[in-house]
Amino acid sequence: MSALFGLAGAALVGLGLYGLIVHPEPLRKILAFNLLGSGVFLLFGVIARRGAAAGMGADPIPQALVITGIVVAFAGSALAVALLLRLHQISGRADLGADSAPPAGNGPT
Amino acid sequence: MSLDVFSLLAIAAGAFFFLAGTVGLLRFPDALTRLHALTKADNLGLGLVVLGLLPRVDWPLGALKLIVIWLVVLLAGATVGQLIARVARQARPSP
Amino acid sequence: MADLLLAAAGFVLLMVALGLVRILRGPTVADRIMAAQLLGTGGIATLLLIAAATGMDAAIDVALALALLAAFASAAFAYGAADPDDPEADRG
Amino acid sequence: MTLAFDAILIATVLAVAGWTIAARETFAAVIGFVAYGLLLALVWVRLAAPDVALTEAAIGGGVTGVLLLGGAARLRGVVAAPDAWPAATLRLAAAALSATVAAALAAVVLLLPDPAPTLAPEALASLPATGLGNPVNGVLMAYRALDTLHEKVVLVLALIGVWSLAADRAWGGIPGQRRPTRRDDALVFLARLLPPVGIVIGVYLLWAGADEPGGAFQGGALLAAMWLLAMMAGLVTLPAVSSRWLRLALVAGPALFLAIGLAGFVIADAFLAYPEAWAKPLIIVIEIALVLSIAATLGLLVAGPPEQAPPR
Repeated sequence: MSALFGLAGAALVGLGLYGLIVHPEPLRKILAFNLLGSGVFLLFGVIARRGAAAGMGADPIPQALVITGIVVAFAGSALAVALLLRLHQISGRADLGADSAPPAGNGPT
Repeated sequence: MSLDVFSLLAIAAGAFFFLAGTVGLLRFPDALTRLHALTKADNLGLGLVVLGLLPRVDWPLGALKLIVIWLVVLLAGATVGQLIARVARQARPSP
Repeated sequence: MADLLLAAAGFVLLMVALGLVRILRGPTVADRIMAAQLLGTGGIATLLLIAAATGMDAAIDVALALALLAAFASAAFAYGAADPDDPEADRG
Repeated sequence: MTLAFDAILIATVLAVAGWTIAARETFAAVIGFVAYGLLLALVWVRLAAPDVALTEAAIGGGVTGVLLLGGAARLRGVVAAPDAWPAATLRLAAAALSATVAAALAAVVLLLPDPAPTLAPEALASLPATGLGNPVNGVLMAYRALDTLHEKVVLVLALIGVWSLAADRAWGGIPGQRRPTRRDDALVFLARLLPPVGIVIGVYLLWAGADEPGGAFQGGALLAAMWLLAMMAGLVTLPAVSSRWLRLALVAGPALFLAIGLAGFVIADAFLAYPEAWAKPLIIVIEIALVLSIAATLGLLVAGPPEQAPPR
């Protein structure tokens, strides 16, 4: 039964990875990265569920790992968004385009 | 036993309102009418589900939680409906 | 009884899923904002029905948190969407 | 019957996840992401992990959603040039790579032993030593206390990183832009209605976390969400980040955690060890301090770097 959720987790990792590689907008990359992360957490959750024992519905150790992971993923995302907004503020750009592109000195529109 | 029947009837009625809400979402022509379908029907549906589950949770804490959930959803839903309606009115089809 | 409750949960979830697909497609921003509102009612009903069907009381606490967060998210969406195109968006 | 339910749930989650990747507008994608986070709470409940469900709903859906939403609102109108999209061949290669990774993970899921090796009996056996009734919280606060402490430090470090992005003139100033305060009566009403309820529920989650699902993270994230709501409505203004009490609130939790951990050398046998009779009260004191610090840190991480000059 838990295998179904495991397969969903694997699919989410694939979806997130695709978005992370292909999307040109950094904000969408951050979003895709969070999607990828939640897929990984789901795999942990399936392993925890399969470790149900001693009257518990699931192994608490992977659950604790996932809770820590969710918080740290949020901290990383917050830093990434702040960096992106600062980049936009300074250069008027919000992409990670080629380095050869001249920095827009005239500021944003 | 009669409590079970009561629960089932209330929950079935609640499920019917969720059906009505979704049909409204799918069939109504614009955002304001869809909002109407969503906020009215689904709040009622949730209320009926809560009513049906009340005899099945432990008293008093579980029942209190259920009632708080419904009150929060009802009050917040009414307010959020206002906010969404304003967005719907001022922003016509999205860019 | 548990099976019937679970069936009801599945039915409500299906309704939520259909509504969600419809709403996310738009066409207006206002349609999309309703997604959180939809999960705030239908998602909670599903969760409560599962809690009753599986005897997992903790799911009621999750529903409680979900009620608050769905309202919070809807308000944040409306706040973000109503934002007029800030002319001074960059220089504060 | 459970199979049918799980199948509907998973299909919905995957459809919404696909939408957040495929949506053309960023704002729409972020809405999809929040819906996805709230749906994941249902998935975690099905995986018998209500603690994770609470965390995912509060942090994954709520707070991260508002963070991305703020970013999307600030970057409105900034659209990637069509030529910024990778060429079709590259996209195909990326799709193939992603599919391969997903397939490998799927194979791992199917091949791993079921039931899996578990530490649940050990966790349960050492639970009485902590005096707690919730095994997940027992693991977080005792067995893996060092990781939990690290995580708090990571949150503070991330906040320092965000603050360090401030422009020179806003150094030590007030986070976020000054918005013209359009008073929105409905929003103000909601911001007066919801936070009192939210604070009670946040404190309840912290309190119940000792014996039932919940705890400092979940309670703190709910409190942060309520704080952000009041900020949006203009009911509260943020303090300057140079404010002393603000900084005290930010470090109070981790500092107390560390102090009690160091005291463990003396009063128990090791770093972050609790003497048996005192374990539960100590853990609860730590959690109360942590919940305040977590709420403040999460809220400020969403608010972003200082952008208004400090009042002087």
